[in-house]
Formats: sequence, structure tokens, C-alpha cells
Amino acid sequence: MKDGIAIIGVGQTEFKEQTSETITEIVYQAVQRALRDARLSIGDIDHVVTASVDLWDGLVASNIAITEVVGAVMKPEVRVASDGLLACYHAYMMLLTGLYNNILVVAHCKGSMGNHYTFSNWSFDPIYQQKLGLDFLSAAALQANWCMRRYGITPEQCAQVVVMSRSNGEKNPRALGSPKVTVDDVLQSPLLAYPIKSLDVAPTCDGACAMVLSSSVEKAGPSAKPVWIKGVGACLDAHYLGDRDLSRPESLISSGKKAYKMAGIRYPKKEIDLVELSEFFSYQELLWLEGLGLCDSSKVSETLHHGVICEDGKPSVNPSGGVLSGAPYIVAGLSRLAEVALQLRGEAGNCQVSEAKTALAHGTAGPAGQDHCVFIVSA
Amino acid sequence: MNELINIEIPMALRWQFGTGRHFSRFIQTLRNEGKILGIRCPQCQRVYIPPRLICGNCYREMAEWVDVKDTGVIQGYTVYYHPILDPVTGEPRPIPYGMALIKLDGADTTINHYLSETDLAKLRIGLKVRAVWRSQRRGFISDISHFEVIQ
Amino acid sequence: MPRRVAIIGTGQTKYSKERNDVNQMELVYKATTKALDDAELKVSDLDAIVLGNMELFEGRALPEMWCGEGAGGYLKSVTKIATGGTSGSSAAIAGFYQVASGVFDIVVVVGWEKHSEGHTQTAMAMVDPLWDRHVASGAVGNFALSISQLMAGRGITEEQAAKVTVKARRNACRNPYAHLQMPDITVEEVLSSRMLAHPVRLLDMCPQSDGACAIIYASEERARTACRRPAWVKAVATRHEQPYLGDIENRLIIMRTLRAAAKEAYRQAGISQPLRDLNVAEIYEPVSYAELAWYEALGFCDEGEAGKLIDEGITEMGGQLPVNPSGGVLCSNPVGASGVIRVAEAAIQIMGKGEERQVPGVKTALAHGYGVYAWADVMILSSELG
Amino acid sequence: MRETELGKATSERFVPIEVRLTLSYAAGETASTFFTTLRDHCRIMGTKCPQCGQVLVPARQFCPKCFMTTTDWVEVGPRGNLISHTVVYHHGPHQPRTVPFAYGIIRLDRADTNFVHLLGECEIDTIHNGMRLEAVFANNRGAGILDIAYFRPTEEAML
Repeated sequence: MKDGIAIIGVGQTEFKEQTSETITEIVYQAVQRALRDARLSIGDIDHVVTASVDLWDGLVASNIAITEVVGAVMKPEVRVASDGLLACYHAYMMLLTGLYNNILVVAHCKGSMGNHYTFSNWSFDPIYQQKLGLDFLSAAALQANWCMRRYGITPEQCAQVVVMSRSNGEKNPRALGSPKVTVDDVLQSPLLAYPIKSLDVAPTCDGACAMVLSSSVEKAGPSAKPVWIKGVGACLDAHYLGDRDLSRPESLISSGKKAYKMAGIRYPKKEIDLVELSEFFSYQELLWLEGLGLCDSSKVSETLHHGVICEDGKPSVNPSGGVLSGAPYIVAGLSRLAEVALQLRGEAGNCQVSEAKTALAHGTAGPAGQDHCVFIVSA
Repeated sequence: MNELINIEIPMALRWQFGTGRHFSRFIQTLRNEGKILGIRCPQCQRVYIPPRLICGNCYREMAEWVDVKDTGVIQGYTVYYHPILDPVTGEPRPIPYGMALIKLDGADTTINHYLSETDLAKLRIGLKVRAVWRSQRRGFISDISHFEVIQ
Repeated sequence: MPRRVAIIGTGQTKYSKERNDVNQMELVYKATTKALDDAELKVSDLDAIVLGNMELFEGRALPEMWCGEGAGGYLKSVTKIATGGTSGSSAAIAGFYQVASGVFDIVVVVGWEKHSEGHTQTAMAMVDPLWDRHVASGAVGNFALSISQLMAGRGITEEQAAKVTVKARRNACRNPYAHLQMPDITVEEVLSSRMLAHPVRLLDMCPQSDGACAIIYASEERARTACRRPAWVKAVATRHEQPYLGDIENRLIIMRTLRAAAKEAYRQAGISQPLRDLNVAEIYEPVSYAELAWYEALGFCDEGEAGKLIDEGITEMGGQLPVNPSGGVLCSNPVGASGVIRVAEAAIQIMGKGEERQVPGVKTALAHGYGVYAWADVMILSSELG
Repeated sequence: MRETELGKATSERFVPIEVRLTLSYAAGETASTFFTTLRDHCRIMGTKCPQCGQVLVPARQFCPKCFMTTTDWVEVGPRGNLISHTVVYHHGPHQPRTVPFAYGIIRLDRADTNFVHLLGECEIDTIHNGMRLEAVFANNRGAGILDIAYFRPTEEAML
């Protein structure tokens, strides 16, 4: 049963700093592209799982606005109000029940609509944390300072991560296309919250991503290019920042273990060829790799000046440019899985990684990576 | 039982809503020409207000714009005795005030809007109504102040 | 066929106007611990958590980050559902899928809301800013407009709607969790209460409540060992509708979404005549008139006969098909929890734990969730695995 | 919700929407005791989990890891050691201080979890992890987390 579920279609809008298109229009575009890629029509979809957050959309029950374009009029839809990859995990479980053949997963967010950090202040508990003015930036800065000290990560290494992401991102037509930068550009960019500088931060942007998951791939015909879901894990960490050792991403470690166990992976460093991470800040790329057991942060300095992040370049990290080169909040995790699917199908264009067989996609939500979701897929 | 504390947090948030292709044209036409635009589905022929990208029933893109009149027929009605904040003025709306589901001539969907008539004895489904416009138009359906019963 | 799944425990807080003694996370904790006790389980037995909550009503974002721990979510998978009024029922359905998938054996679903901490009316106005917000009539107004069609099209009377309120608020007197309990309410009293928007009066409308409700799902093997009389899930169905109120013709009469969801659920559960085959129904009625509209859409009666069901006491306690022994949404309405409460109360009837509100000999129960303008969830539970 | 200039169609491509309202959240009995003790006695309280024995700060009704209701109250601090910190330069309307200001994660004496709060009365470049801090209480206290104004270095930390 577990190997029977595959990604058979992916679709994404070009991420933009700001678009006057409505949420309905960008979701429609992503859904059309995913259906075309899966060679299916909307009639073949028997359930929709959407991902969006009301406060970011400025709407109550914001999935009302996309009911028509996701084909949910007189059909079932459910909205997971968190990162798109967690919605995809729910869709995967629905397919495992055997009750559905094809499920459409869609995530959207227009970061340009409002102040991302002020919105994020409303996700901290109102009793002990919100009135301190905490937001995703200050929480990440507290984590960055702590884990950089613990693993001996330097600002130069974080800057190197940004440089590599931006150069990968430039080759990726789907990415926001933020301009290339040098290590010095990053180090001299204005300090937002010590030790995080403005170029260490993923730019907010507008976009949507859609995906078709299927439990009846054999019916999809010869031209289908399924990417099989081998393992998934998701996990939530404590909320109060003081209850967490911010230098040790407990819920990411646990999510990774669950996904590896389900996928039968015992040596992630050897068995994972390719990783697409959701890093909203440069330090997070190294911390997430550490948490997933894919690279030893203390050795990062040597590997970095070979121009790779992990020893002997395996697994290759964020060939798409990652979230650091620009991906909308909530959409980020699902778009990682879309990028990884394209890579395994050999359709990633200029940022194609040669013969990747098994890949990992990662999504996160909440302050300083409180909630994580990890997918292991293979061609 | 000791003293129970409540934490007060003021919310002052702004959003920049993109109007998109369809609504920007609806706003422009309503503001500049005082005309209400609907859009028709090529498959089921239903004319939708507000105009939008696709017909949810047929999952077909819509491109045929249709002029809709500012007269119509009551499909449902009520008289409000409970003050609710008027989103346009931000003030509670003086009560009583009428509201109706109105199928404008030329459209197949109804719009819910204010009604000047507040005598229930005079109200029933099927009555003809006409829009009463505000002097200054900004491009929203609230440019119509309310509808009044004709006959 | 998916793995068989049953509800083996439920937990509810007392629903009331204001729960100032607990914050939102502690409210979730209260319902979760009660459900664990009911199912005789410990928090370590939980594999995953599904939450239902309409967080923007209280101005929140990503509330599972704070409240997930209250449901035992520390270092577990937590999925937060938000689909308007059906958030609770959709969360309950989502929890069923997660166990039926085989990935998890024990999943707790918790729905909660604290309307005392938010601005429901203004949050309802945070609808489509380009259209609805210019004439946002809010929940009461939207219903009043559609009810005028229901009365004209189906001959439903104000008295019949008042009987629905009287049935609900008297049933609620036998439900220790209910928010509004009115032992001697009469039809006359309802008909003389303050008019909000014709014909909807104050006593026709549901309250805004604070509260949380939890249900615990178990896989077949675990359900057999853990529970004397599990409530097996026989059917789940969902239908959503076009986005604007004006898109939905004769909304409460046609109600195509609920008709289609009920039809699919009855097919899955092998039910041909709901009035005969169901023993109890917990349905989602934010206004008294809606219950009469749901009777027809759920196939409890033929066209235009909903009034007869209430007039002849068929849906009273002791009638052929008791509806809302718990008092329903008319008596308790914490929106994120209301859908879960329907499923929990249906399960309580199957498990024979209804105490004073227990309908004798319940084998098959229906739970229904309603939201937005015409979204519908239907779930059917049974005492037999079948 | 007062939307004074709602929908003023500045351009037909974008419509600004604004919402202004005040939310009020019940702290619950446990946090209320934490706040009234802070307000009336300038004492920072934690609660102890009967199962794992950890003193949770600030006070919690139940231990999130053991899922057990906490029983005893334990006074903690007002001194402690800095575990991690940041200095915020990027302004946001939701912040209680004007930038630059600093946050600290502080392990208060006798506490088993860390406490998150503002730092003050210290030069930015002198902040170092492990430094000894003490709570400074606000003059007019209204039973909220900002009844503690900030944490400052103790005398010996300055030597």
C-alpha cells in the first residue's frame, strides 16, 4: 500500500515580488499547469486539499476565494491552515485509505499584501510572548545566534549559502530570480536583527503551487512520469521559545527520522541524492541539514570553499535556488516538493542535478522552525 | 478564586488587495460609466455578478462581458432591526433598514443589497426594484446607496 | 476498502458565554484530557493530532503553534483545519482519514473557539473585500434573506421554527455541557423575543460560545481492545459550493451540497430510508429555520414536509428520529468545535454514554456540519462493524 | 471595525483594506496568578511538574511534555544567566520598544526552562552569552508580561 502513491503532476506560478492578480487568478494558473502536467482534467480529481492562512490572506475562510478555480464546487475540499507540504502529507494519507484516486493539493500566499513580520507576531501566544513584540525575524535571530555559536558557523559561511542560493536561483525560471550577490554584499547589507542581515533573509513574494497526487498511477497511461512517495514525517516542537533548545531542531530531527524509517533509509548522507529545504534565513540551511543528519555543520567551512555544502557535494542542496532566492510563505514547502519532482523526472532545466534517484523535500512553519514536514521521494 | 487577568492587544493591520483582471474592469466601468458589468459562461450561459475568472459549475473560463441593468426583481428580503456596522461608513447603520436578494435584469446570480422599503406588509418576492445611486462613485457595488421598489 | 476506524472516546468542556478561567491552550487541554480519560488512554498513546479552529475570529494566526501542546501535540504530527463553520466536522473527517490510512493508530481531533475573545461579527465582515464587504449582512442577515425564500417556497411558519428552538433548548437541559438551557421555554416566548432581521428573532439564533470538544479515533485492532462499544465510522462525505451568497439559487430550499453529501454518505453506509434506518441525528443548525431546511435536504422527509416532522414530534426525544438530543448549535456554538460536537454527540449515543440525553437502542447515528453559505459535511457512525 | 477609507480605489489595480480592533485574551487562572504576583510583589513565579519535577517558567497550568497538571508554585530569579540574545534593528509596529532594542533568552535561578524577555541598560556590544542579569520591574505595572521592563547586567557582570 505504502509505495502506491505518486506525484503525477506539478504546477507553479512564476513567483513575483508583487502582483495585482487576485489569489483566485494565481491559484487557477498553478492548478492549470499541474493538471496539464498530469495529463488530467479537473473531472479526474476526486478531492482537493488546499493550504492557506486567513491572516496572511486578509480573509475569513480564505479558501472560499479559490473554491471555483480548484474545482471544489459540488466536490470535496479541505483546507490545512499551514505550510503546503503539511497539506500534502494529509492528502498522501487520504490516498493511502484507498477511498480516492487523484487528489489536487494547492498552496497560495501573496506576501506583498501586508507586513510579513507584523502578521507573524499574531502567531505567538498572546499571554506571555506576543506583547514582547516577537516575530519570525527576532525568533530566527535568537536561534541563529545560539546555533552559530554551538556549531561554529560564521557569518561568512551564511553569506556563502546566500551566494550559492542566488546563483542557483538565477538558472531557475520558476524562482523569483533575485540578483546574484557576493559574500561582501551579504556581509555589508544592513543588520535586521543580530546576527541576521537583510541579504540573509528570503524575500517575501506572491505565488501559488499545485500538485496532483495519485493512488492509481497505472491508470495514468504510458506518458506518466510518476515520482513515488517513499516516506513522510511531520512534527511540532514546543511553542514557548524558552521551552526549546533553539540550537537543536527537535521536531525536524523527529520528522526526518519518521520519514527515513518509512522510506527504509538507514544512511541518509549516502542514500539521499538531492535536498530541497525551506530555509527562510541563511543559517537555517545549515541548521536544517544538521537536523536531517545530512551534513556536519562543524565541517561546513571546508566544504563551503569547495563550493558545496555537504562533503563531496552529496546530497546536492537547493539546486533550485531554494527558498532563500524567494518563495512565498505557506507555498515554500510544497514548491520544494515540486522542484524535487521535476529534478527526479530530469526536467529541472538549467539547474538539473545529474542522476538523482532519491530526494528529500522539506517544509516548515511557525517561529524558528517550530513545525516541520519531511518528504522522501524517488523516481 | 483569585483575580482573573485579560491581556488586551490592539490590532491595526493593512492589506493591499489586488483586484485582478475582472474586478479592475468592473471597478473602472462602474466608476467611470456608472454601468454594472457581469460575465457569461460559454457553456451554461449563466451571467455572473460579480464577474470572475471561471464558472464554478462548468469549470470554464469566461470572457463574454455583459451589461447588467440597475433594475431587477426581489428574490428574497428582510428588514433589519439589529444594528450592524456598515463597512463603508464604519458606523452602525440606522435601524430599521431593508435588505434584499436582487436578481438584476440581465444577470443570473443575485446581489444582496439595501432596500429603502421597511414595511413588511409591502414586501414580497417578485417585486420590481431600481437602484438609487450615490452622488460620487468609487467603483464598488456600494456606489448604489440602496434599491427602491417600483410600482 | 480502508482500514476500519472507530471513535473510542470523547471529551467536552462546559460551553458558556465566557471561559475566563482558562486560556485557549488550557481549554484545548481540558477537552483532550477528558477524552483520554473516556478512552482510558494516556497522552503517549496518541500518534497524531488534528485541530479545528477559525482562528481569525480571535485575531490569531497558526494557532496550532500555541494550542497544539494543549492537545498532546508536543513532538507529534499536528494538522490544523479551518473551513468556516464546517471546521469541526472537516477536522473530524480528516482525523478519520489519518487513521484509515494506516499511518497512525490513535488520533485525537480537537475543535475549539473562544468567541468571547474575538470579534465574530467583524471577522464575518472580513469576507471578500471587493464585494461582500460592501454589503456584508453578517450571519443573521444572510439567513434572514434565504429564510424568506424557504417560507414562501415550502410554507414553513414562524411557529414551526419556534418549535425547533423549544425542542433544542429543552433537550439541552439534559446535556451538562450545553450553554443555553431553558427548561420552560415556550413557542410563545420565542415568537415574542426581540426581532433581529425578519423573520429571525433573538431566540431563533444560536449563541456565541467558548468551548472545546475532543474525539479519539482508533484503528480496528486498538478499538476492539480499548472500548466496550466503539462507534464505527461507516461514511464520510463533503461538498463545497460557489463563493458568493448570490450564486446559490434558493439556497435553503435547494441546498444541493447537503443533498449530494447525504446521498453519498447513505450510499457508503447502505442506508435507503434515513428516517427508518437512522436512530438519532446531530445536525448543525445556526438558526432554528435551518433545521427544517436540513430535514428535507437530509432526506428525512419529502419536499414541503419538514414542518410536519416538527409538528408531529417525529424529531423529538421519543419520536421516530430524535434530532439533536444535545441541544445542537442552537444551544452551544463555539464555531471551531461545533462540527466536532456533532460527531462526538453522535458517538456518545452509539456508545450508550448519553446518560439523561441517551436515545434508547441507538445503532446508527448521523452527524452533519454546515458552514460558509452552503458547505456540507456528513458522517455516519454505527455500533456494528458490518 | 472602522474602515474609514475602505475600498477607496486608489488605483483599480490595488485596494487598501484596513482593520482596527482590540482583542482581549483570558490569561487563565495560572497566568493570572503569575501576573498579579508580578504586579503586586515583583516576584517571578514558576510551577513545578509533579512527574518530571521541572520548574516551568513562566508559570504553566500543565507540563507540556508530561501532560500533567502542575501542583506547586516556586519563586524563581530575579537573577539569571543569558543563554542567547539578539538586537533588533528592523522596526515593526508590533514592537513595544523603538529600535535598536534587545531580546534575551535567560535561565533564571531555580528555573528549569528559559525565560524570554527584553534586555536593557547595557551597551549592545557588551552583551555576551552567559552574562549575569537581573530583572528590572516597571514602575506602573498592569499585570502583564511588560510589568518586567527588561533585564539588565548585574554589578558583577559589569566588572
